[in-house]
Amino acid sequence: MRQDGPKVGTFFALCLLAALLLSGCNQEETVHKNPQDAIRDGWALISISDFDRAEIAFTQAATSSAPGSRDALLARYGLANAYQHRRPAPRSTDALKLYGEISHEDKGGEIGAWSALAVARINHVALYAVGREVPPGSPTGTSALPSAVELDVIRTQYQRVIDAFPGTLAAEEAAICIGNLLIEQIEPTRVAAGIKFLREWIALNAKSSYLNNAYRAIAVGCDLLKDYKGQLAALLKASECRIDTDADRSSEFYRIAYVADALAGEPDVARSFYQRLVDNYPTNMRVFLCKRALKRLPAPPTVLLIKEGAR
Amino acid sequence: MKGQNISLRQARYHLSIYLFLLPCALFIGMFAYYPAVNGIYHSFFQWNGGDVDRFHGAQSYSKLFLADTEFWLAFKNALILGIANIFKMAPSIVTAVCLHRVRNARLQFVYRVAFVVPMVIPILVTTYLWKAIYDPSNGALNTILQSTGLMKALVWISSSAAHLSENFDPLGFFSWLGALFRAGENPAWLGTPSLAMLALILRDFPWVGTFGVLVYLAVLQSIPRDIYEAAEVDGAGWLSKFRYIELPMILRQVRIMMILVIMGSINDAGLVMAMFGIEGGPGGVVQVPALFMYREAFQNQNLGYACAIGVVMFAVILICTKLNDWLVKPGD
Amino acid sequence: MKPVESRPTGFWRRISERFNSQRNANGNGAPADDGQRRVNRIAVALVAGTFLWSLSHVLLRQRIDETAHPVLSLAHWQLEPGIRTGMETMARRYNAMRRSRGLPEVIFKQYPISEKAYGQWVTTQLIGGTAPDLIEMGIGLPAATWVNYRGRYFVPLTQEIMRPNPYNAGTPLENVPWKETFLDGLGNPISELQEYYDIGLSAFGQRIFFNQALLKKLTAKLASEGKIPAALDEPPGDLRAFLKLCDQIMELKDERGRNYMSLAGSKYQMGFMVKQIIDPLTMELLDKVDLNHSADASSEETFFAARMGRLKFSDPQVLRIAAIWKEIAKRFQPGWNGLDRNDAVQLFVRQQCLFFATGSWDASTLKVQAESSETPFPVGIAKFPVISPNDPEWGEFGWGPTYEKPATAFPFGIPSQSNNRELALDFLRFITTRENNQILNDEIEWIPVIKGAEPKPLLRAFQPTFEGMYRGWNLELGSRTKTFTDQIEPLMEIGEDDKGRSFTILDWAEHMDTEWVDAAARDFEKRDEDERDGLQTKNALAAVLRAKMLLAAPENRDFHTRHYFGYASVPLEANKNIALWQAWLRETAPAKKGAQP
Amino acid sequence: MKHGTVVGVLLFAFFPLYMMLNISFKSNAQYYSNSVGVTLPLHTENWGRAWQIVHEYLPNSLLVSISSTLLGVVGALCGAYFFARLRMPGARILWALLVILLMMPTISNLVPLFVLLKNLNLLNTLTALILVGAATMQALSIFILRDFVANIPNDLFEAAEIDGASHFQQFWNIVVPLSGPIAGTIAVNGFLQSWNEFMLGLVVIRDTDLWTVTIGLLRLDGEYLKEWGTLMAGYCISSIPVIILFVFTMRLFIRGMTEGAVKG
Repeated sequence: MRQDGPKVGTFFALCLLAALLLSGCNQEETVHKNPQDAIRDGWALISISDFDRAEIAFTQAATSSAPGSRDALLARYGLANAYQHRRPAPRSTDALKLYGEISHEDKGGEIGAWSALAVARINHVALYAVGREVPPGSPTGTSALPSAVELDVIRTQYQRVIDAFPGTLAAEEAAICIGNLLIEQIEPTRVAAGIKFLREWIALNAKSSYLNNAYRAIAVGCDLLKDYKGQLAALLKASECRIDTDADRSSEFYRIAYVADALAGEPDVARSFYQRLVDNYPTNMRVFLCKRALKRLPAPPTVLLIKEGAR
Repeated sequence: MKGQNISLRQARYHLSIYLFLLPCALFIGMFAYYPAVNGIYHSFFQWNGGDVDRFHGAQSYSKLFLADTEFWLAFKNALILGIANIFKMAPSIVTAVCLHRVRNARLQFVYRVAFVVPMVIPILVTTYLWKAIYDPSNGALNTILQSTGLMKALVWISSSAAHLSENFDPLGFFSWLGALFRAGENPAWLGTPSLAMLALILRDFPWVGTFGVLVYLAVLQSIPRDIYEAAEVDGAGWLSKFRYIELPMILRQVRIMMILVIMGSINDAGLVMAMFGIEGGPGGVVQVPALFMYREAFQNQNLGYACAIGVVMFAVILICTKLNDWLVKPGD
Repeated sequence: MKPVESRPTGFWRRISERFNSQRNANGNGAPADDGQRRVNRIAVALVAGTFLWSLSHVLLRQRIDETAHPVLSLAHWQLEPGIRTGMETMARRYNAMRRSRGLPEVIFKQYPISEKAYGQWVTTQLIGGTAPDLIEMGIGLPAATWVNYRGRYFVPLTQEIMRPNPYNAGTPLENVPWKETFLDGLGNPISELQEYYDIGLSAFGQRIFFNQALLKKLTAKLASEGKIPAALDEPPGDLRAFLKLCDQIMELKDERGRNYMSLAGSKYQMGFMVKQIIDPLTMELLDKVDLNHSADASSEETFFAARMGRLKFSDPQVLRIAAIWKEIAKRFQPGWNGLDRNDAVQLFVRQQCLFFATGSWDASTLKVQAESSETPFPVGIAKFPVISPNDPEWGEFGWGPTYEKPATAFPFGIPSQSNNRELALDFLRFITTRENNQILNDEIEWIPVIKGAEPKPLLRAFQPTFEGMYRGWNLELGSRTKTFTDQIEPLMEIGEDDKGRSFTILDWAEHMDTEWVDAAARDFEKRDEDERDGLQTKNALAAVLRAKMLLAAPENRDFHTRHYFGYASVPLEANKNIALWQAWLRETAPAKKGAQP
Repeated sequence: MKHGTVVGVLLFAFFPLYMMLNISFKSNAQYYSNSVGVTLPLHTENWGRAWQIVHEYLPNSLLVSISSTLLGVVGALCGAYFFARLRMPGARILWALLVILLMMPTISNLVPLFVLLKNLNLLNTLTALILVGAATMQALSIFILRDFVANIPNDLFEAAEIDGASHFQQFWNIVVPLSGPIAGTIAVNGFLQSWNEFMLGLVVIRDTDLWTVTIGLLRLDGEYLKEWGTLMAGYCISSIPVIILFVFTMRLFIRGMTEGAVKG
């Protein structure tokens, strides 16, 4: 017991060391047999935001799959996603680089298209990052919004996706992005341009799965321009060509009914949609308002939502 | 007294003594300093503890100093509490002195034993108890006040204070006092904004902290008996003995206790939270800085901001203790 | 430590001499040295003994090995025994089902966490990435914080709840979307996120509980004095009449000469009064607040409406509501807002007060306490009084009852960090079949939430109202606003401030118009940042769905495609929402500084 | 007069203890009807019920508190020796750091600590509570111990050095035996601390069979049906070990207090 001091010291040193070692070996490695499984696991891991292991999985898949094969592309696409989405510190530059490569290798192909879109998307979203240092001229602080110039750059990037990958889903999504990008600038001429763009696009792609999104965007645009008839029309179209028909649509119905009722002056449309809401969602809280409205119609609502007061 | 100074040159003969630092250094370093330093580091970040960890310089601090007036108001409450707590140290001192003057050794021993036992009561229990005592309709306090007629006295004080306040009212003190107690009304100690702080201060009457008593007692023990005898020969009375013999002895402990008390009143959110809830009472009349910090950390998940608040609070405490050192000179 | 004798070396003797002499110096009243050491020996032995005992106890405690079976852990703040056992029953049934299907049994771990610490607990676990697989949501943190957590840490279940619950196969609910098997179709998605995250396991409703015997007695007394026509069996349903009765009761004295109290009051109770009576009166405000025509006032919309000056708390319309608010507060006993739930229960059980506003979760426990009190009494349950359309001054608010959204009770969410989310989801599906939900709630004595399941007789009184008013504002944008309202409302309710000066409704309105808006601006800053950070998360989720679509085998590809398009619009429109907010912010920037984030 | 004061104060000090004990024998009905006075019949089954809940947690609490206290005291003693025995280079700064630690608000440190424990793989282990408990003891303990050690007459050490005793021998043969009492004080204080600690335990410990008594008692503290009797009984039971500890180390404790505190 003479050497008490050092004993105590070493004891703690050891136990803490042990703890550290233990902490090292708490992540078991998973070895995958074929690339497909690795890729699936990778995405599963991304979805539980375990990005380290996701990267490992995708890298394994990339190495184990034949170069140039679809698997190889998917694997690297996954890897790029892992880079892009990791929190708290996304590896955006790596992601951009990898996406760029993929979009070059897979010319005109599906994955290439998504990668190209991802590039534009990353740059687009980056403009809305918190505490982004903003170029002079635009309002400062977290309330800063991207300037028209910056957004135009993004717009060309989206446009490139449309041109380089015709006929892909990604291209269609890119079009929607352009429409939204114009409308989200609030400034009337831009909004009008956005609406025009989308209407033309719809004319060309009447079959697209993105019609719903397109019309939703138009609706918002018309709302901003106080073109309530247009808004109503768009809303109606949007609800017609909705793909996930089994979703909860009570608020959608109500919005249509309300716009028709209070803003566009279409009592019949209003009545039908109030009624639809009451019939389809009897326990929804809005039923109360709908029934009040139904009693009142066709008389216009007493208190109009004073949009002028808003903007 | 201290160990002698060791110069660097001599140090090599004593290097082994640094090993003694190892255990506590490991403990403190790992589990006390790392989190604390980590906190200071993160006070310059926008940090939610998880997936948001963004450096944004001293923004937290500037926001805290410029925008957050309520935080500084919380310090006002802490100040009131602190001052009150300092006065609340007196009973402990008195008790200690009385205990010290108990001549019979056995009896004194028994007393001291008795003083230690209540330390085991968990704070949760005392909180329940005091909430029950303060209950307006069935609480012990109001019952006592009513039955002893003290309530009438209080009401009288209030009303006369109200009268006074009409022509002379420093810091609105009298008007405050004037509004406290009304005839035929049970004061709601925890519910009335004007009473809440008072209730918080009155809590734990008679404010005899066991630890404090024992510490003072410890010092008093070391006063040689002959001094007292000498004093008695000079015909020193109860008070003068205290003034000239005992007080100077314990002054240093008083100072230490004072520091602890000040720290407590700034750092402790638990008591207020338990008595008044997270918002710090009606109108937030009793919210203390620590409460503010707690809310930022665990309600608003602004951990970075909370860390900044922590740093500021620490700075304030540091200043207070320095002031204290400088105001209250050690007795010896 | 070593006894002194055993070390007779040179320096030690000197030490022990010094030691003793020093001790004798100030040893007054101190016990003798050997006695000292005896005590020490016993103490040491004792400590060592207990230490070894507990150590062995801890080490030898055998623990189920968790490697063999999947583990499902769930956390909630329901400490009452009924709930724990109820959940255990569910676990047993689930495992039985799995056995019958030849699946490995699941080890269940239940973490009942005290309400006091729940918020902190959840926060730390989510941040630390150690959250259990199922978390009960909604308490211990401001609602806005829970919204933020949902978006940040939880899995949106919107897609899942639209598909039928497989465990309903062979029941009338077969092929009904899971969502629609709930009493109220799970209500609306979280308005800020437009996604569903919670699966409620029980239906809650709030009612006014009352002491039947006492009501009869007191009203009889009043009737004999001719103050009211006849004795009552239950409280009047009209608000004005109800308040009048409260006043009359508060004038009566009990045998001990104390005035009776009408409504048992505490912060907790006031919450229900505001939620059930006051908030619905604000419905007309929707016209000013509901900027996106969703008929649902989100906290952001309220903030903007207030900044735009469309919603002014000093408007006569709002002041009239606040007046009613204060009228109700007056019926609580003095000092109510310093009390918490338990004090109110005490008043009710001691029969000092007549009415007790609380929720269905209390029904059984309150009944038990009433019957076990020294003079047992029957507990009645009545709906909250409503304003009648032809009320002299409040007639404008007389639109009938309050909408009740029952299925949001006892809600569980699945953290995205959980490693077996599928299992968690499967378990949720399992316990929300009509049969299981019935069994679970019967054991807890709560109200089942699945269509067709029957509540216990006592709980029949809680049949929810599906058509009624609901609130037209949402004053809780984040912890700043919550704290502010929690601080300011009591002042208005009891009508005095920290200096004892009177604090009127107008004062309240004034504070709300200025300081609430400032606080909201601070909270909004955070909402905006969350929204911007959320862009990343939304894109990530979309990417995952897209990947499912890319990887899907041809046969179920279009299913995954639908799945993707169900969500695609969310990230696409997200930055538009941010832009819109900012546009509004700029347009509505008030002249005074400070409010501008 | 002085007796009067002392006894009066003692009465107040014991009142909570009495209430705790008193309520622990009440049914809710009795508690509501008369909470202060003694009511018959005594509901001893409260204690039974409380014991049912507490007994499984008791070993955990004891293990944690005792071991953290022991580790803490050892660490603190060593530290105190370092600071008191000689003024080594750097000691001054280290001391300042130590004192500063006393003043740091700790609320926001919970999360970093939690993350640290996670990285150390100590989550859901009693070890975590033990280590952190020992660590939290250090600052104040060293603060008190240093003055005590510094007060051991220097010639003892000199004598030892003359006999060629190493620092460890000096520590082991002089400081340890002499500091019995004050060490006792520190020990009991530390024990109380880690015995009553619950927030960290609640956050760190997941499995209910590893809970400490304090956390276990929160479970009794249900919101909707509060069994006051059982709750208080639980608190009584949980404070019994501490009282026993006091009874046996009381002399240590009180003398320790005096010795240590003389120089604050």
